[in-house]
Amino acid sequence: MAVEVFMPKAGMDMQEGTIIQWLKNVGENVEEGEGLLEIETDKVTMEVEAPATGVLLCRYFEDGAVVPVVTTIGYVGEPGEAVPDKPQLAGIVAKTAPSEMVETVEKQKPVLADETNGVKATPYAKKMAVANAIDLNEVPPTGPAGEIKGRDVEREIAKSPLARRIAEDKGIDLSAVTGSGHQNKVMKSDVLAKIAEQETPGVTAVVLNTTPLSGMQKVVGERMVKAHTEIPCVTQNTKVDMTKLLAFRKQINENRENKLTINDFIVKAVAKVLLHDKKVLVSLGDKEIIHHQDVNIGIAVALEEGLIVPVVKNADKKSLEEISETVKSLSAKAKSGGLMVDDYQGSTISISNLGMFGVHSFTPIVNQPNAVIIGICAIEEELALVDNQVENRKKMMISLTYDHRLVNGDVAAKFSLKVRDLLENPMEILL
Amino acid sequence: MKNGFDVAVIGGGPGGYVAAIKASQLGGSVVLFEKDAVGGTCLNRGCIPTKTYVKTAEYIKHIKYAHSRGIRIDVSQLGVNMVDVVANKNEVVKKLTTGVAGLLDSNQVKVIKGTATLTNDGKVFCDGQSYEAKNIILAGGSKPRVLDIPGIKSQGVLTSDTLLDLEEVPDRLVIIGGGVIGCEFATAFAAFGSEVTIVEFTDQLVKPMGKDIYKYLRKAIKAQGIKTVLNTAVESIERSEAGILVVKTSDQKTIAADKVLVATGRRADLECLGDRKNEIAMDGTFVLVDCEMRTSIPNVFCIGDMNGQMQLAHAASKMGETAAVNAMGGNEEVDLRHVANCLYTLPEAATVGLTEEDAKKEHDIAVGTFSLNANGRALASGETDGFVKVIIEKKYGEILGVQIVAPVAAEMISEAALCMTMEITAHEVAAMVHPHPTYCEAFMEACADALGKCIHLPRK
Amino acid sequence: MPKKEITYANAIKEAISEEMIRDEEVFMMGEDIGIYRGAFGVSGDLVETFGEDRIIDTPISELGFVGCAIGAAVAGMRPIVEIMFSDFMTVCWDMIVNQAPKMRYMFGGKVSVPMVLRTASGGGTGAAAQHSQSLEAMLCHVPGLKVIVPSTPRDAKGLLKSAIRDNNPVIFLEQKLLYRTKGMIEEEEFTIPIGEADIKREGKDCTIITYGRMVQMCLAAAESLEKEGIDVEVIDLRTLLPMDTEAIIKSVIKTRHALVVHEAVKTGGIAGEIIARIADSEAFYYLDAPLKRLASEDVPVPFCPVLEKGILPDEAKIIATVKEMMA
Amino acid sequence: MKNENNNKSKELGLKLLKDMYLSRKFEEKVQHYFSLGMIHGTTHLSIGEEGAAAGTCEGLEPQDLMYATHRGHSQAICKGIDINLMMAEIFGKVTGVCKGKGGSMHIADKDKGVLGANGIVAAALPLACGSAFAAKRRKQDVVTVAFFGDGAANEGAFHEAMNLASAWDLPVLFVCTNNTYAMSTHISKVMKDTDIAKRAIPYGMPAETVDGNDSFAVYECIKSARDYVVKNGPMLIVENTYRISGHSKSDGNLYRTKDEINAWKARNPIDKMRNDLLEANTCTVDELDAVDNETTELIDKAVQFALDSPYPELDDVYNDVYAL
Repeated sequence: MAVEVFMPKAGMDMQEGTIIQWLKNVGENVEEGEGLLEIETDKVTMEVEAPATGVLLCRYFEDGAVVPVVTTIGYVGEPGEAVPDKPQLAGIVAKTAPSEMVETVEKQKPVLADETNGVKATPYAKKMAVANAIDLNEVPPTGPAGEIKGRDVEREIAKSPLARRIAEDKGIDLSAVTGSGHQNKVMKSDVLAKIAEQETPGVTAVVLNTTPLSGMQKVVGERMVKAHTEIPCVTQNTKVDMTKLLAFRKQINENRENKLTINDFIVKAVAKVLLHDKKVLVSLGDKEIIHHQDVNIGIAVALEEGLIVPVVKNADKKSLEEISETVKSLSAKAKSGGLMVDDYQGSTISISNLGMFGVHSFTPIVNQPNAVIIGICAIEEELALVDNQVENRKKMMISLTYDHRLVNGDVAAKFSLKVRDLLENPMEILL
Repeated sequence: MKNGFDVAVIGGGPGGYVAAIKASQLGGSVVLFEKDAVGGTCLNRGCIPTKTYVKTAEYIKHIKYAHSRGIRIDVSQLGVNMVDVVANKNEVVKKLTTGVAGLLDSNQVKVIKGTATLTNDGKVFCDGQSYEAKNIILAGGSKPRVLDIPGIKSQGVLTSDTLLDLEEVPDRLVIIGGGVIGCEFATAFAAFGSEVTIVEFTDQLVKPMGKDIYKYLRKAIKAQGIKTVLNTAVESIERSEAGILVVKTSDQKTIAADKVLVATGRRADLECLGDRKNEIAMDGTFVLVDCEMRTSIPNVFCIGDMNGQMQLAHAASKMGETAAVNAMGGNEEVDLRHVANCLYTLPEAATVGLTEEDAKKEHDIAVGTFSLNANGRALASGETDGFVKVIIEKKYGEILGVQIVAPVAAEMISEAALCMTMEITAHEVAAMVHPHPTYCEAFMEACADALGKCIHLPRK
Repeated sequence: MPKKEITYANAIKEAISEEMIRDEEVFMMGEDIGIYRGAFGVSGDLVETFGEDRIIDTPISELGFVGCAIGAAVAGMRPIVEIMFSDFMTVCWDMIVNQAPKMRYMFGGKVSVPMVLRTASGGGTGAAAQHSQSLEAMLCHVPGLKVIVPSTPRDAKGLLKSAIRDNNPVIFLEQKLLYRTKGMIEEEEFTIPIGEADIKREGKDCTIITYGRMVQMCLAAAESLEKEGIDVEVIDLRTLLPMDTEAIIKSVIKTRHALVVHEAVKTGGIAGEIIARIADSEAFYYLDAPLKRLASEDVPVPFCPVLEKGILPDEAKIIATVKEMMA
Repeated sequence: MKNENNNKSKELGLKLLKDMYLSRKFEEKVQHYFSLGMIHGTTHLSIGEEGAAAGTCEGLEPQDLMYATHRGHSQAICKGIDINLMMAEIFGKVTGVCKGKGGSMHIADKDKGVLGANGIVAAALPLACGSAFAAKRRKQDVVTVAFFGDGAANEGAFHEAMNLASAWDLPVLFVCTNNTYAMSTHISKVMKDTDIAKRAIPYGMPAETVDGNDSFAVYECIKSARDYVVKNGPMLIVENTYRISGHSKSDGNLYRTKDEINAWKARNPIDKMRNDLLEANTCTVDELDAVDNETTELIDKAVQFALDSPYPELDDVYNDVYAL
């Protein structure tokens, strides 16, 4: 079988070679490895050896021809063997040449619109101009090289003076605010919406109005966050049958001028339980648990400007009446702003009453450094079986939230039960 | 489609005709129904007629005071010929209504005269014929509220509509209601020579404009010889055989009058609701609409006095424009926060935004005032009664409200309203150069005062 | 967190010491690093602690011992090799450029070269043209290397520990003038990831991107500029290769201005690379002034202290450039 | 006794012959496909030098490490690298021993102890010191061979590595494949004294010179040298041989005569081994031809494997720049 003679690729950069001279004529015998022709590259002159033993069957190119590499230039084989008419790419090359690995680079579209072309402006200025449909030709430049700077375009962006003042104050980038006014003019509501959006990502709500946080709101807020994040808290809800207590209270109040509230009874009941059971009167010190002697009950009072917790001191030593008076005077003081520091410091436990708002149950936030806060909920009517008779009973939830680092579940539960038992047997409260 | 329109507008007042023209400008085919004359209460029986009267009163006032400026004039015979006053008013009204009709015509709005009502099949019925429209804008306007008082229907008890046709000057005129209408008529008729008494149920006149306005107004009214009886209701009106009207008040006093004007407000004229009266959602005695002026019936809009949002002609026009845009497929909302209130007495009063009392409730405010006593133009004009008061939000200087009493308060208030709409703050106003001498300088000075940097006020 | 004060040099020594205790395969070789304690005293008493088997004095034969370190790394050890002055890297350039960073790639991922090459870099010492150069840009041009220039004792320690644990050849450029500077570091063990820039100062008006001993200078300039109402953000790249491009882009988008400061000469310096990265990123559209760089003059480092100081960026030049950009 | 020896040498002889045939035929195929433009870059053939490679590698233990030269095909093959993977590598295929990223000049396979052919003359010598350093520290029975050519002996790296290895008694075997040409430059033009073995003297290490075309002799020499090195430290072996092929494919052979080439062709290591084995009656012609034919088949298969293998994906370009 005839063997092809081809222009060899002799070097990594060789593209073509020149045939200097054939050393053999067609029909002449050649031996494998014998010089067949001389070629010249741009670097060297070299001999192409016969690829096989036989006769030179044909020569496609003659002396002086410039031939691309890997092109067949002749054949060696048995006399009379058929060969192709024309030179071609050496057989195997045509079949297996590596496909071109061309990296396709996506053409990037120019981002900036044409109208900014030809104007000397910083990229940022151009970006803002495009975003806000501002013709840079109309913008007076103030840059040191006579270029339009971001600030120059910013000046052109329609925004109400009020919106600008608020944005400056709040550090809002006005170029990022979409205007809702005439021709996208940025208005106050747009800036406020942006602020709200930044504060609560994902939600855009138009702010109707903002009211500054009062000092008290700030303090209360900070303390709540601290308590909420620091304290591993658990809430236990206990249902109390208040039917008897309500009747009892009605009876007592009948001839009284200063009516006793349900809250007074609850405070007294809690105080009474605490007289003997002080396990929940604890606080966390730096390295120790502090056990308190005094039964000082904080009563959460909601004020317009925040929450304050005046303290009924030594509640365990006070009569129901004294407690009632103390609570009344403290909340009056709280509401009129007349509380003294001493009035709201030193609590060892707290009570928060949301019963008047119909709350069924809730998780109050522990009033640090207390370990426990008792949430008092609404009294609700409930049908209950009493001595096999369906009766309408008045039931109320007590939500006891406690710092689990200081108080264990059983301690808290027992405490709740004692409070419940007292409230369900109201005579006991007074005994 | 026969009789089919893109928009049908019922009522040709300042809300309705504006809506019709706007809808037409937006490419709609529009029909407008008007039972009387186009222009509505405003042109025919309200704003414009009263302003002609007030202007006449102003002439009288100037003439009276002319001598103090060195003009030699005999005012002993000064008086009005009421027939001519009415004729003059009618001429003005006619010019304006003709103008409106021309506008409607040039905008190819089909105007149908007659009382139109809604029918259950979603069409508009008028004068025996049904009209179809993709959208309907109700602009039926209002009519004077007449209290249910014994004797209120007596002869000589008039409403603002009928008082305007009175061709004589009553010697004694009792006005029930100290609102804008009451005060404006009081001003006019006091100047014409009537002895005017205003009986007001609340503790102040034009209550919605706030205390500051009232404080000035009270003085001005008094100076014009108008009596005011506050905190007083009218219990009955009796007509004596001599034709004298006796107004009995809640404090058991009686006031004699030749004519009584009932100016106790205006209520929505719901006649055009027709068959759909029970279908449409109401807000009290007004038609309930959203801020796009849509009623509870999807393709029916309602504007102006009918929806009770703001009973002012200019507010009605704005609502009409918005309703027309939305009826034509747009999506606009009416913003009435910065619509000014004007009172055409002598001097005028005008307000926009919040009063000090209201602003205080929600904002940390600063207040600036500037009296016309210190305004060059006012001094030169001998018109120093008045002031400009600006209420701003302290932090950013946002203008929350402006109250003005001045000879041209109604003209001046637009600058304030513009500032508020454009969110121009007191800082910019104070920094802007105002021409001198003008009344408008007072606004600039008041803004500067609110910021604590007024040049023309003694240091506080 | 309890902190202690330490010099840059000792922080480096601590890192080496901790890693040598942690991993038996870690050893260090270099010229005069044993009993002499290294030309800059960095190795201290390491030779007493770990013995001459692990703190190995070499002949003055950088090509030989750096090659040796690479061979040991290929065989699985974790050599740290010290080249006394970074200028001397050029005599073993073959090892640093052709061998260490290329082997893994050429061999189809079958070998790795976990070697750290520590060397003292930079000028300011009057050591003149052959002992003062900052050649980091040349190194950053060689894929396969990682290049670190720490600016503080804490960064030096944390990054060197990461470098020793890294499975790639890491060039750790220590700045001569920083060796005696002090800073706070944790008592506890810590590492700092390679490839993360550190924002040494936050600001909103202008970003200065820098590294090495220029960091302190830029921070000082930022303090002065603050008084003039210009709030400068200073990014310490810490690792030059791979570079924390994201941190740069983010900052420039925020401040709209970027200045690069380095001690190395300007032409062909890293600043050019950083500026190119900004220019072909989204940050380009946020630029509100031309990008600027401050670098040494394009001259060999002169001996005379007046001249040497003159060619370097300094606080005044930084301030002036930032002000010019903000004009 | 003699029979045993004979058997042993027969086994060894056939193994050496097989290695040399594989190397020779491998490179002939490389040459062919390079000429066809199907192999990129450049290749440095070691035709004629197979004896040195085969003898050296056969004298080592499997765990020994080796750094090859840029003319290292035969060195890698004789160290036992998979020829299919190596051929695929040279074709730049993803199946290549270096995933197509190294090519002819950077054949490596750590599992076979081939720590890479190196494109930089003499660079391997310091690297070999490092591997030897590690082995010595770990007290392993491992010798590292650094192949280099006569040209490399003039590099600084050669001297630095020789110094380090001897100073630290590292188990490095420096093997110089002396083919007398550094590219086209004859050794006599660039060395006053061409006895490279003498260069061991100042470094205080032993040296030996051996006929690189006699793979038996090379084998014996290396075997004893390995024993010495693993116990005592470095040694230099100079294996004299000849590069029949040009330096690279673009070599016009203008610097040497055809006669010179033909003379070396006549005493090429493969023919020498065949003759030696026949003369000593160790093997029959059939046995030798069987090796010839077997290796032809193996190489054909390797070529087919390479041709059938795909090129790497462009995405792969970022892999292996860094280790995790």
